[in-house]
Amino acid sequence: MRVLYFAWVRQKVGIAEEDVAPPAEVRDVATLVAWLAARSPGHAAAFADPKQLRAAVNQDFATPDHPVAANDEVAFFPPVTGG
Amino acid sequence: MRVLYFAWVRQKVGIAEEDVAPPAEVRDVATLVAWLAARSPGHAAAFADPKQLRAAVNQDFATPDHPVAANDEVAFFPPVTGG
Amino acid sequence: MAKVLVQQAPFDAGAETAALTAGRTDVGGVASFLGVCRSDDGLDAMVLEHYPGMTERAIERIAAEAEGRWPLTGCTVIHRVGRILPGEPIVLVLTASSHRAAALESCAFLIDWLKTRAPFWKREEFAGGTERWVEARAEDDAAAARW
Amino acid sequence: MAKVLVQQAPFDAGAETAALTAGRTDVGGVASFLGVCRSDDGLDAMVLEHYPGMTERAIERIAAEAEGRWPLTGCTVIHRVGRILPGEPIVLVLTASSHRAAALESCAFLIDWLKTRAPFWKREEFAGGTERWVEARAEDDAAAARW
Repeated sequence: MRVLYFAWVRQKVGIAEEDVAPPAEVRDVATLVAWLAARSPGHAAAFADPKQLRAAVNQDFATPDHPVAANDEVAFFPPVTGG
Repeated sequence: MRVLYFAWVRQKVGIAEEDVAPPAEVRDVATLVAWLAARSPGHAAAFADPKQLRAAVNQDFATPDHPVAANDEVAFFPPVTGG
Repeated sequence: MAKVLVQQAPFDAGAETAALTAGRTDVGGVASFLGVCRSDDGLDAMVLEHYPGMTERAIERIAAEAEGRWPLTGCTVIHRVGRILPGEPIVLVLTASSHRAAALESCAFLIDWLKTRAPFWKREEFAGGTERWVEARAEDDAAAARW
Repeated sequence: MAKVLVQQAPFDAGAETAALTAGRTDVGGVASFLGVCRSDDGLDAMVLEHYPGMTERAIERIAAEAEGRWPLTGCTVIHRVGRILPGEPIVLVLTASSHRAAALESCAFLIDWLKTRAPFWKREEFAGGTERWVEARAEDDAAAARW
């Protein structure tokens, strides 16, 4: 599974992307967040308040209950501020 | 009093402007319309249906009850269609 | 204070837009509306007549109304008169503001009011020499009455 | 089908507008919104980050939504990324239609949805080296929810 980070999420995690192989109990965005948060202090800081985070699965915005699978591209970022 | 005509009102009257000296009973836009309509067949055609006409007195839109006086510039035209 | 021009000549929308932002850093957005001559029903040309003097005065008032209702950093209205061919621009409305909603709303307001409160009249010329005065549309009155 | 570009380079709003009317006579109006970088609070520069791939996809979807809701003859969205200085343009939305209301409304819709549904993030750089990520604004969500 490819995980991407943007904006301050990227800065806190300390990397822009990584390949991960979460265990079988990681089935959706919410359980992936909990699993990623345990990977490093940077991850923990980035994922400390899930309400501040938004996610995309395979480049579509996704809610916490959206399923994730081994070949997915999953991204985490703050609410968008373009335009 | 200077009277100006625009668009199809000008075409029907046959002239773009004229100086007129209406009698004292012409006190407002409505009575001016009635008086002008009697000046020629062209005027009569132009003023046949006052509901199709709009007026301005001294370059401000004016309603039929708007007063008119000797030194005024009064214009008659169809509803505007710019933009 | 808005820039208002009534002219036969074409205008340069890009240069007018640049003029609203040049040398300042408080403009967050510029909204614009460019009205273009369509060739419905085999139109050959559109001839725009106006009431010189009153036209500029009316547009300046409409622009002042917009500047009173929204916090604008700039406003430009250019309306062409005379003979205009299909595909050519007729009118340009530009509004600049620190905030996008003010720019967007005031731009829509200006074109709606211009359509119903500025003394212009359009005559359509068709192939074969026929012509027709454009009639005012109830939906334009409704659009103007929204504001 | 909208023209969507995400790029570092500046764009030419005049040329993009001309492209929407070139060679056709069914366009009655072109509405546009140009978003410009303000220098609030002593801003030195704005740095725009995005999600390559998803960004274009998201904008194309928003544009397709606009084209489904309004009868547009053309639609162009250009959003810059990278470092942008105060006074420089950030985003251009252009909509063309036979009817002005369709152009004006769809333009406002597009910029409202772009602000809340396209993966861009703004970082502000201030004199002295401090920086700050721009926070999403509740009023932008409200503006987007109108449509």
